[in-house]
Amino acid sequence: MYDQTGLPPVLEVEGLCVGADLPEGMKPILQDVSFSLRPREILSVIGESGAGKTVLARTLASWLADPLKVTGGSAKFRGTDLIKDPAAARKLAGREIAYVGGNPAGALDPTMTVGAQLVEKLRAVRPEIPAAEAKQKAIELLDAVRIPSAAQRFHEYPFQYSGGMMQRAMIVDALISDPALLIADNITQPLDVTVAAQILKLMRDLTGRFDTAVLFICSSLPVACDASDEVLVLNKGRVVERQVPERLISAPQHTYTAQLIRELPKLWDGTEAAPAEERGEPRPIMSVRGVAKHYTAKNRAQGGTNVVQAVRNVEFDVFQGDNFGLVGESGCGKSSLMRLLTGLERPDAGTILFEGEDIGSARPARIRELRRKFQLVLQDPYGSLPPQKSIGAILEEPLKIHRIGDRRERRERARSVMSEVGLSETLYEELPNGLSAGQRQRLNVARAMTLEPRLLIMDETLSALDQTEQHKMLDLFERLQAQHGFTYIFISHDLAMVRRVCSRIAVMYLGETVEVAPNDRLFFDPGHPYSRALLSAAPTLEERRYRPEDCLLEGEPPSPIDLPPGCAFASRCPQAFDRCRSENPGLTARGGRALAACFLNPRRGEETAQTTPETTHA
Amino acid sequence: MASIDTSVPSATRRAEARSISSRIWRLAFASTEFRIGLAVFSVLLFAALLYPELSGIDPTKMNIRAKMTPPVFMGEGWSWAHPLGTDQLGRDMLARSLVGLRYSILIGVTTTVLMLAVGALIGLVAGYYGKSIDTVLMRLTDAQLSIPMIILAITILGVSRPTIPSIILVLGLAGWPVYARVMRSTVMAERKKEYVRGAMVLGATDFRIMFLLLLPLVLPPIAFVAVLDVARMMIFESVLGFLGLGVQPPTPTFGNIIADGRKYLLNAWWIATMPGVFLCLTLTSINLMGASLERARNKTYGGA
Amino acid sequence: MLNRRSFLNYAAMAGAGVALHRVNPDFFLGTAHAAIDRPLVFLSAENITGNWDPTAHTTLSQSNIEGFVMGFLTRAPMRPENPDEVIYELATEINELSATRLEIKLREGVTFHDGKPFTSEDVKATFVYGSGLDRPKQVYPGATDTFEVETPDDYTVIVDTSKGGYGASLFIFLASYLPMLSAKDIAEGPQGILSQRLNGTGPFKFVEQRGNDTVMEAYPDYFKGTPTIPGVTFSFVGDATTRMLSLMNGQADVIERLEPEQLETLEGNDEIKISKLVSVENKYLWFRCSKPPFDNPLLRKAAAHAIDRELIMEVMGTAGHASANFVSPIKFGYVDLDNYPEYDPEECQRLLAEAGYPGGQGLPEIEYITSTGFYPKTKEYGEVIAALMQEQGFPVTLNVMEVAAWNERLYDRPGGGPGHMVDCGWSTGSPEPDLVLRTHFHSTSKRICGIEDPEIDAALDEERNAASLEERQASLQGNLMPMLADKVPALSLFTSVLIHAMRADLDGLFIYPDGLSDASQVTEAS
Amino acid sequence: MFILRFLLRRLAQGALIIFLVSALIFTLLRVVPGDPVRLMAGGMAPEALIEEIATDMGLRDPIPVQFTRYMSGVVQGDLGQSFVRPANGAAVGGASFDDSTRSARAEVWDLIADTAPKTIQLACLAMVFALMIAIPIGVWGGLHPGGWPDRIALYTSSVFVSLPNFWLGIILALLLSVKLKLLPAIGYGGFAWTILPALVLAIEIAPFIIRSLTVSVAQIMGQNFIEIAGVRGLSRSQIIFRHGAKNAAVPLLNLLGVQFSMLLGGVLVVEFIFDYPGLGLLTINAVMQRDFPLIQGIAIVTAAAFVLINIVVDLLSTLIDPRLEY
Repeated sequence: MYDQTGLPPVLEVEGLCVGADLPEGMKPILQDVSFSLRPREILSVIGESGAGKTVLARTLASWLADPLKVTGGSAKFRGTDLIKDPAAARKLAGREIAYVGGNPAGALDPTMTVGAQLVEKLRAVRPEIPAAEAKQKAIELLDAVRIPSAAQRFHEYPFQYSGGMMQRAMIVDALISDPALLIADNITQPLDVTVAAQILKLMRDLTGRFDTAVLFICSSLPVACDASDEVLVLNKGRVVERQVPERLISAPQHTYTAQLIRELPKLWDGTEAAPAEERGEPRPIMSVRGVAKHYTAKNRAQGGTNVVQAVRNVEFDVFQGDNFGLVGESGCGKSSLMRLLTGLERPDAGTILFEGEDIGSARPARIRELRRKFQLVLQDPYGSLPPQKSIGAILEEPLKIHRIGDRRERRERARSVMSEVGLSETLYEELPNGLSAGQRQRLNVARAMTLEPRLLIMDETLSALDQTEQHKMLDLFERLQAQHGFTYIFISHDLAMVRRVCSRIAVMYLGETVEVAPNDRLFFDPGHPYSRALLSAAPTLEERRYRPEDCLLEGEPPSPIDLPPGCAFASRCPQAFDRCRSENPGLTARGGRALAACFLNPRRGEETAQTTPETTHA
Repeated sequence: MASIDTSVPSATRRAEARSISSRIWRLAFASTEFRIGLAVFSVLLFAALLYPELSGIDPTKMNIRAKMTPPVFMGEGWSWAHPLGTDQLGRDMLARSLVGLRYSILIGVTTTVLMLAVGALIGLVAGYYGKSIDTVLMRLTDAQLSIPMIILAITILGVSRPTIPSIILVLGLAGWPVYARVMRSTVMAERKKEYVRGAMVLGATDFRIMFLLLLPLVLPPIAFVAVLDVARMMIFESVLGFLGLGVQPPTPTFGNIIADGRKYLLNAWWIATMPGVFLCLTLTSINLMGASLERARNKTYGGA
Repeated sequence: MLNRRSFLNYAAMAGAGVALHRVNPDFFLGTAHAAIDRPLVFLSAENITGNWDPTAHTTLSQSNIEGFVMGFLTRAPMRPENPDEVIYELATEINELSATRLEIKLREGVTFHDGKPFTSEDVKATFVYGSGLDRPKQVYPGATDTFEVETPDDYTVIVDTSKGGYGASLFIFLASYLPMLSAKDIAEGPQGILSQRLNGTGPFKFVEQRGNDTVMEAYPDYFKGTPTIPGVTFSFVGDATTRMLSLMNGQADVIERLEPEQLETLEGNDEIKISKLVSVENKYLWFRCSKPPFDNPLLRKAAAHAIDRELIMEVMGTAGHASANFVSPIKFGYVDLDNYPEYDPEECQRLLAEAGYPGGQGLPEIEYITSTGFYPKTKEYGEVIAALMQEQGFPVTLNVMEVAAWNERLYDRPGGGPGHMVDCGWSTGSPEPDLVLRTHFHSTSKRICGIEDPEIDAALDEERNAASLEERQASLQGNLMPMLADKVPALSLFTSVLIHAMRADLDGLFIYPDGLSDASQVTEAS
Repeated sequence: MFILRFLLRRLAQGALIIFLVSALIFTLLRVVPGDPVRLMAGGMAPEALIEEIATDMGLRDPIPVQFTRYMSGVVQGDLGQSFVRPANGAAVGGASFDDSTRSARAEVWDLIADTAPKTIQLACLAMVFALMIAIPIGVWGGLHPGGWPDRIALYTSSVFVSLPNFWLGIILALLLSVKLKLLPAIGYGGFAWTILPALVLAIEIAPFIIRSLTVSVAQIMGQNFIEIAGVRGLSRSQIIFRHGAKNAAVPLLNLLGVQFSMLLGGVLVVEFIFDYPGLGLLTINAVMQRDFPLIQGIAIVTAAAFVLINIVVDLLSTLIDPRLEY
């Protein structure tokens, strides 16, 4: 694959060094980075967080902010040295060198329509193109990235786009000026697996069509291998390896790469035993029965309000000491369900029993008391900590809230949980803003732990961390569980993580639990076509049990506003038949304590979920 | 964003276990601007508190035969006895300005604190609870905002002899809605953030979240802006004096001095100008400190 | 012919200490000076009433407007060097036929602005209407039923005062202050056309009231010839500084009620000249005599002795004229009273002790109400008076109010008016002293001080009923005025000086002691 | 369609606000001392006459009765008649007790309608000047947070806010009108008369705009889409003037809406100083004369103006930034 085009390279990086100019001296970030890139080539850059991937991307996009400075080397774009001639580099930026970031949400001016900004950008870098033509090109490209009814969407505002659509729009923004080089910095990280897979596919199509070279920055090895022609491994600011994916996996040259591959969670690898369910007398700590929640949203177009069915027919039990997984894509109702489980909101129907008490109908004061026993660890390591409070104060806050202990006792407790989660006690008076994402999540966990709860709900707690950090956190969770007997609910979109830690897993789609099954059963014998689609899209280096071509369908889930009458998945299901479109299958036992909501499963009698053995304890 | 790869673990630059607020103060104090501001402000404050008493010069003592003596070096007939000259009744301008500063700071600060307190409370509640509580409170705010201040002033101050408390009340009443609005929109934005949800999950009551979590967070920037209002309120007080609704003589507030001295601007420019100079000095010194403090906060809290 | 002697006597008294500007009377027809080509802008410190009937108000600014629009039988410039000068305007001759009969010959060929010729009918109607007891500005010596007016022909008027028992000569003094109204207008009564516009024989025609501007234009048929300026715009501008700035930047031609400091500023300005004159207005400190503590004359006197009027004069500067009586020096009967209370702390302390409040101990809180924004420097000298009284032990608090609140509290009411001392001036467009003295100190009227004292009542009646001017003067100066100085129901602080400033190139503007001006001869000096 | 519903809702709320404000002011004005009849009839009028006039005018009825009568007039567009002003509109002093001879009293509505346009002209010009002063300073300060431009913005606003408007008015009039003879200062005779008062007003409001702009511009310039716009190939001027300015406009608009009542307070003094025949001068005179119907009328009209301005502000804000909830 290398050199296959025979064209001269677009980008030649030679001995590039970048450092951070700090008061205490120059701290090297990138050291002696060299590589070249040819048209139509996709080069992945991989490495753990802090390896300098983003700094590399930004250096090439002329977007280095203080205190970062290039300290040596060159980066030639078609012969122009971007380092020596910053003015020329800035002229190229946006025109020949396009950059797409990993945070599409804030990337466009919220007060202008997406279309207008695409046209604006194109005409900024290529003023010779008339407005009408620019508009036409933008719509064509929006269409090319499979944004539905692109001509209409052209006139919509960024906030009207979903995350996946925004990311695609940003790709359009980058490609609209026909750049020779596209720098894609972590573009799939915030996306759901099915969407990410679509985007990757799209990117490959487009490079072929426009002769674009792509520098693909990525923190997930499977995604990188999937996406690119070659992979560049960056470790502590140095290039340690450059290989085609197959060779990289089969014969990693560098120890770091080897470790990366080793630590990669496997979905179907039987060598590591999946966590087994508690046997014997399982006692549910939390039982969810027929829970539903809807929201009303204003309809801007026609006036009036729409009813959004965020959560419907959710059923499951979580057993004492268990690790329960709740998976699904964004918009599937996981977050709404989390708010219900934690008593932040009350369900419209159904019951949520925590140790036999209904959270859904308890008095607010009682819920506050119960909160000592179940705690939530939030997803965003940055937004979930109160700003401007010291770490010590954050940890003591729950104790103050529940009026536990005196000043000294609280301080001791805070220090002890800090050491338990692996935070240095010297950080007690510090602000969290100096902490890394992993440290912050430790802090979050520590905060949840101070009250010594029975149940911890982890809402995407690990999804913002890189693979190495995730690994360490999971070890921490295991240790804590062993020490304190916690029960965990992991809400996640990361199948690999769930596969590693959870004993039972519920799959949600459009507000419903479509499948609840033990770990092995779900991965080896999923009972719902949607589960199979998820598995097919999961990033992995293994050979897939489910081929995306068979399971993965184009498009996004239907809007939860006007749900079809039958099975919600029917519109995307390759196996859907008439009954699916008229009747909702409901969770049905399929033996081995597994349930699925699909008519394709052989019925064992007419048992419904409510009468399965696991629920009889409730 | 991801480029924060460069961030240095705080453990390496940590000051020995010192509370965050004291660190902010130290950082602010390290800046020259803060020190200049503090020096000017302290001089003004001490002068205002002590000079009239220590010097034994009675700011209400008239000496009509020495009226409109210019400040030193500023024209004919100046004397060191009256460094800033005398007013239209021969009273010492320095003593009057300093006592006036005392009253004006009292009026300006108390009024601003009053409107900040009322506005912040209403804005906080409206922004936190939203929905119908918000609608009711904000329409109430609009109603208050749409009543011209002068009409409130004549009704409230017309009832009785205008006193400093009643003037503070009038000005405070007229000013709070602005803060309610700012507060509400800030709280609404903060309310949606994860950490608020986090606090709820920990079992914090609404009261605790509003007053112990959100308030300390959103108040400082608003309070920083409010410094301008302290000055504005001092000036407003002079408008009341101008309309005959000000603090009664012989109490020398800036408002009285400016409103009375205005007539003599062409003969004795210093009478109406001195309060403005003192006002500007006070305000600039507070602003210098406020800005340094704000910068120190931003630096400490990482720009957030 | 006019009894020159009596007029002279009166005029000499009235003209004392008055400084005036006046051009050569022939000047109005002069063509030596180029006419200015835009209306004269006159800025007034006082607003007008909504009623144009000249007999319905005592508002100086409105009288000023009348000075432009209305005609008068005579005008008395009262120049110190020629105090007895009388300029005949609508009258051509005034003859005392007897002590109670006065003959006035009128100018022929004069027409009102509405076209109606001016005749003896109009004079009669004006005299009868203007002396009506229901007229707020009742300017005649007695009510309508105390005199008769005969009109032997269109240009002769005979006033007979035998019914009223006072001398007809009183009408001579009033002739200069009396705007002549049209009999046709008067016939419609007080609710009629009279209240809606001015209609006179003067040099300027009333055009309209446009917001705060009274617009007047030159009356081409003015009997002395067409005025040399096209019109006069008379505007109310409440703020003294604003008025001065207007004059300085050339937007205004004449401004009034200058404060002494403004005078200082303007005196150095070559483009501006000043007119100062003692007015008919005195400024008083009124005591509430019907309620404690100032129902006690001793305390009133003590307070009067506590006040150093020289200090107040220092504050007033050129805007005040020292006087020691209850009326202005240009009013009939004025004399510097020997027993007028002077600043005397010892006497004050003695009186306080005599009243039972040695050193002021035991006195209740005394509220001193004054206004701001209307009269010059009230707040300033209010502070001085408060400080002076406090020095003597009076627990005085000063309450400075905006004009409306002050005005509402000003007058006496059953049980005594609000506060204990009030600052107010009193000005009437006539040299008649009773318009002040009787109005304020007779128990049937007692506007502000609320005094009820039979001795004062008797003294007031005595001077009014005096048979001749000389007798009346003797009664005023020998009985009433010293009595008032002894009982001090109010303390007259000083007499206001009206200060006008105008463009230096503006010649010919004459200003009368009550503030009325005559712009008919205004020209611009070349 | 959407705008229509929004307008309907806001106008209904606005009507409620105006009703509340009217009720409040109506009540307040009737408990405040200063009998308007005393002022109408003049100080010398006897008590009996005062009572008679007051009863005739319905001023001795219970307040709710008076209010109902008044509001039913207001609904029909009748704000009543001035207590003291004649139909010719002059500001008058109370000197006559013979009220029966007053010529026809002025309609409050006419008085307001005559003066309001001049005030609107003044306010708009003041706003233009204020923006002309504040935008360069404020934006420049916002583009360099913590730097010198930021400090200059801070000091400028400190100085401006310390200048009392009546002091500044005199100084500017002396300088620009008396000394340099550039502009007329007093009264109103055309557009040129508006410039000086507008300048004084502008300096009064400018510090608040400067402060708001520095803060919001700094905040917006720190946002992701601005940062990334350069990488996308947009020029600096495009970034600042199209995206930065547009986003900063929303908080600015809101500030202007809120500062409306402050502007009115400033207009009052400035119009008085410059004898500018607008609503402010009318208000001062009405207050001085206790002309209750006029004060009420002005209060209602300004409250209505406030409501309308804020509806416009909100509408414009949503047009600029469609994320804002209608």
